[in-house]
Amino acid sequence: MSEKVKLEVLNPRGVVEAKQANAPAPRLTDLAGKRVGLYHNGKPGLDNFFTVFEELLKNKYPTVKTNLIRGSFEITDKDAEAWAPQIDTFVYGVGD
Amino acid sequence: MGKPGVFITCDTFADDAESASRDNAMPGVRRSIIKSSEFYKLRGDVKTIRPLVEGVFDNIIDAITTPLTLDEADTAREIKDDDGPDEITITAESFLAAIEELNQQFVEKRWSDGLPFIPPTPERVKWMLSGTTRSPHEVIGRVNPKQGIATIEKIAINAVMAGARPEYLPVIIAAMEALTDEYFDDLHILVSAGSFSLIIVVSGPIAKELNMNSGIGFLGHGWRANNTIGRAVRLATLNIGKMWPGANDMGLTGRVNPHTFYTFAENADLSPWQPYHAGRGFKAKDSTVTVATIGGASPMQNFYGGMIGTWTAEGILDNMVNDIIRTDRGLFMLWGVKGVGQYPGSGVGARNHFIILFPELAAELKNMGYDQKSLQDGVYKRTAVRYEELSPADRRGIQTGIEIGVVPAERKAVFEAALKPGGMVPVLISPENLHFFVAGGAPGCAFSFSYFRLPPYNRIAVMTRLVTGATLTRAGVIEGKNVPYGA
Amino acid sequence: MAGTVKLETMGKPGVFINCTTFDDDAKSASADNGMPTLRRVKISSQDFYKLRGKVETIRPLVEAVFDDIIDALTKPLTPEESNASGGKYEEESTAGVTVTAESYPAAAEEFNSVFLNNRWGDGLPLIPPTEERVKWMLSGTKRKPDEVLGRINPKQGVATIEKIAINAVMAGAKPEYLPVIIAAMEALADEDFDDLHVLASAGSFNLLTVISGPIAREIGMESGIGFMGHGWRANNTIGRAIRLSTLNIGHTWPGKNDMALTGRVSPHTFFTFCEAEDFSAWEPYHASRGFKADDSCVTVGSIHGESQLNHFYGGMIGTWTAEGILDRMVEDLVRTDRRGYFMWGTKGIGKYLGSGGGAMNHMIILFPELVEELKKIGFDQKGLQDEIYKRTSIPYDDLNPAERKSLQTAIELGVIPTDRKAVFEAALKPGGKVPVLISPDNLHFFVAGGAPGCAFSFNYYRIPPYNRTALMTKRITGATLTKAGAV
Amino acid sequence: MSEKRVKLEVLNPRGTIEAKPVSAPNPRITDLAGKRVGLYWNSKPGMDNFYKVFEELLRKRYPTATTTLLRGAFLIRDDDVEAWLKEIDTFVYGVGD
Repeated sequence: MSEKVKLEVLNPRGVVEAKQANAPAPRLTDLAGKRVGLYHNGKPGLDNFFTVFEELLKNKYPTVKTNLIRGSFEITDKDAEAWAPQIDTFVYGVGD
Repeated sequence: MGKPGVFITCDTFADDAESASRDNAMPGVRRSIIKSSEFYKLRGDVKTIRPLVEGVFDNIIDAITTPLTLDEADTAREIKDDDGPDEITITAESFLAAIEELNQQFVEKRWSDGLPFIPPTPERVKWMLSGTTRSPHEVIGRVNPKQGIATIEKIAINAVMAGARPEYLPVIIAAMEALTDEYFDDLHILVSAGSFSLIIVVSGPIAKELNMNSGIGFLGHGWRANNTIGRAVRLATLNIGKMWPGANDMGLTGRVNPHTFYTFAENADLSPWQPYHAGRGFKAKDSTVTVATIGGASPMQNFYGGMIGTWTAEGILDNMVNDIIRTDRGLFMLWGVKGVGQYPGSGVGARNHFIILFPELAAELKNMGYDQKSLQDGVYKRTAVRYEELSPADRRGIQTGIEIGVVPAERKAVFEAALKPGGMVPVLISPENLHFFVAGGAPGCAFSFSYFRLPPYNRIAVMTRLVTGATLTRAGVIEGKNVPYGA
Repeated sequence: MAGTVKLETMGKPGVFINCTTFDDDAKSASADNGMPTLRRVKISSQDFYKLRGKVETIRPLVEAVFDDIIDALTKPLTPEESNASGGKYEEESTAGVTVTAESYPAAAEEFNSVFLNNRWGDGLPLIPPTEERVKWMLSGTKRKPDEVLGRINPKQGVATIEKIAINAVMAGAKPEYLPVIIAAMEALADEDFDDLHVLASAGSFNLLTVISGPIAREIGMESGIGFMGHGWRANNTIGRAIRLSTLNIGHTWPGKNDMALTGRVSPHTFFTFCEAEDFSAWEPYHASRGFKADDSCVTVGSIHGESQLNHFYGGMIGTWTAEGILDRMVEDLVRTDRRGYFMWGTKGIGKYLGSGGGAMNHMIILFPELVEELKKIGFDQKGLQDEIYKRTSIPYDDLNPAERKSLQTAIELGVIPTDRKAVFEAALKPGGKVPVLISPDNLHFFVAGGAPGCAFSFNYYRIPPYNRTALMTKRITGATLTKAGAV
Repeated sequence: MSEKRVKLEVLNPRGTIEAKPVSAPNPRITDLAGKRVGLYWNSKPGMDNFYKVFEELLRKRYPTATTTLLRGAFLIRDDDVEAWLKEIDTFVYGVGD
């Protein structure tokens, strides 16, 4: 067996700074009477998705109130500040 | 902001979503997955999408109501993208067996681009760094989507892999400076489903010193400088920004020119005009790199020239004007749209056009009295549309565009004046949105690319950077601060 | 050039006029055609392409070379010219290359620059084709290294299994890919395939290579999201092996005798991918072309240059329906092919009647979900071919006299083959419907892409300029490392 | 300088080109007077204009020379060659690009 050849190479990958993990907000135990926000970024199909979802949601939780808004792929700060106070929980869909 | 939520995504994008939640420092975000193959077909109508929603309804409700697990709530841990040690060692019975092993490992780890690369050994990286005065640890910015830190050393490692030579490094660095600039939208070109691509154009004397090709076949194979500079940018972005086709780079068809983007040089010898950057805030004798996002799979709009037909400068100019009117005329109504991203008008409406003129055509245009500036003004005027031809939606689009700042302040007066009977309304926000590059041989072809003037996720998608810190060429040795100029 | 040599060999003394840009091309072509000392006169490309439009403008150019032409016809041959048989055709060394350096990486850099300076590379890093590596590559086929597949243009270099294996090593391919590469080269080297036009023409024509059948999955090819892009070792290195094999076996170089003016798009790998067999509701492409469904095949087709990627959408931005995409396909086909009617009846630009003009072949890429929908509304490949063929026919009464005359001549000349004569004769009457496709078989469907996917197409002349066909499917044989293709 | 020299031997990727029997061009016509000069145009635009001027200059220098213009495919077709051969003594072929 011919003597071994050692090939040492450097790592081409960029360092990604460690980030402090944030925990999601605590869950609601019950949706009765709650305000459910529905967010989508206008990509076709999600409006239909939410129409059906709203219907099923109201069957299950008659007292729930929904609040549908449409915005950019990443919700802008302005929209978030305006929308957050009006909802207790949310469903965020982008369809892709 | 204290609101418990759930993120709905299609299975094709499940990895993408998982990776994005880590990028945004909330790995525990609750996600609900729907099947891509069903969603894209059924979404067209409430009736057809019903079964899909019913299928995933309980999952969404659980995501909102079941309490967080310990793991999800744990904020003590850090999200660390573990990409292995700084050095990788491979042993094999022969050098080439080791190369084969390295190639296979790197492509499986998604660290390469599918073609063979030069092993970035410490010695090779030192050899590459000899091409710049800049320190290896200098951070020039971050690359999306994972905001990886772009240092001169990481760029040099990827430049070695690409097969570049040290004298090319300053050009590669300048291109990466444009892409990682805080205002450049690198996210859209690197990850969007539309398979967007880049043009990387080198202007000024450094191109000749690196013997870049700008004659016959300038966009094609066979030119080490053109091909490896483009490839270095490809490898550096995918390795520093950490994206992979189908995982979080969602280019559906895959890009045309995927390994080298469109990387070429202006034909300084044959061009009768000053370099591109001379009219854009740089001195004629400078060497620069202009990086711009361009449209996806079918990018090139051909204005002919070549040898099959006879051509006249007027004829090609007509083709160009008609093409710009045809593509941009229908966008007026979108000028007032809030846009796809954070900034008004982002990712819609008016466009930038990148037009490649062959040297003979530029010579004819010069004989007709044109230089770059006057050609910009000429085409800008000839592509304006009569006010009376605008639909109400067009007029409303421009009006709102002015109000929400899509039309910048310095252009307001021009459009307000044009929006009257007898007025001529430009389809281009400004003549500066026409970018002319002179490249090709004799005979040559004229063609163009175009892209949104306002990209979806940041302020600009075209930028020219000065080449600095060169050690092996006369051009590009300017020290000191760069003068970025984004149109 | 072959034409001039033909006239000379039939006893007529002549002169060949070429532009300066093509001087190397002409010099090399005269040698290729066995008459290295053929008399030639150069005219400046710069002037000719500009001035040729009118007699008065071209006058000075003719006056400048008039005497040279007369001399070329009248001054007696010099001794070297007449005993040309002794004339040394610039012989390239056929030996290998040995490179020495202090370290392997330095040797690899030296090897890469030597090969590129010899114009044996493609601008990106090559794997050194050592004897050991070539033996490793040849382990992927049962076929003998010295087996000759045919000749590659323009220099009619001999394509052997060994030469293909050497170039496959350089491309970074693996032994299990070799049978696929060999099958693709068999198509290009086929005596009826027009490799000259795609490898040498000014129009920067390109190659589409689609692998269908079970071998694709066995060797790890990618057919999902990003299938035409970077990151897929099998797709990318198979395409690159074809690029390197053609330029090395056929001896072409950009700007010398590969006159692609802009240079090709995706120049290092061409468009090379495989069908998404696991997700396709149809049989593989080759099953409808005379091969067995469980065969593994490669289909190679010349395609138009840079901007011929016609988009029929799908993707995720808009909702889509199969009918909607079908409509757009029909519209696009009528728009592009209707224009070609007047060329059907011309003798064509090459040897064969109708060559390089008129009717087209269309290579249409359909994404899996779309094919599922098409199958639901009753279409298999044959059915879709007939549907589109019918729907793209033009009412006879809409044809102008020139078009009618051209179609008539096309029948008489035999450009419309005998088995299609009756169809067109019947259509060319008042009330008739005239197809824009000579036959439904000129529609070639390949299923590729992920979910969501995009539908798009390429096209090219049904009869290419210099040979009978430019679209061919070959069965993969001789595989040793895969079950498929082991035939 | 590390003493160990590394040798990398690689094979030649170039296709062999069979030696072709090389032939010489024809002996020239010493005088074009009275000769029939064929002008072959391979349809690429511009050569027709080129030949109009060429014919003019040719007649000035050789009043008795005659010209026959033939337009055809990029590479002259066999049937064109046969027909044209009988009508010419010498020829000009262009434009090569």
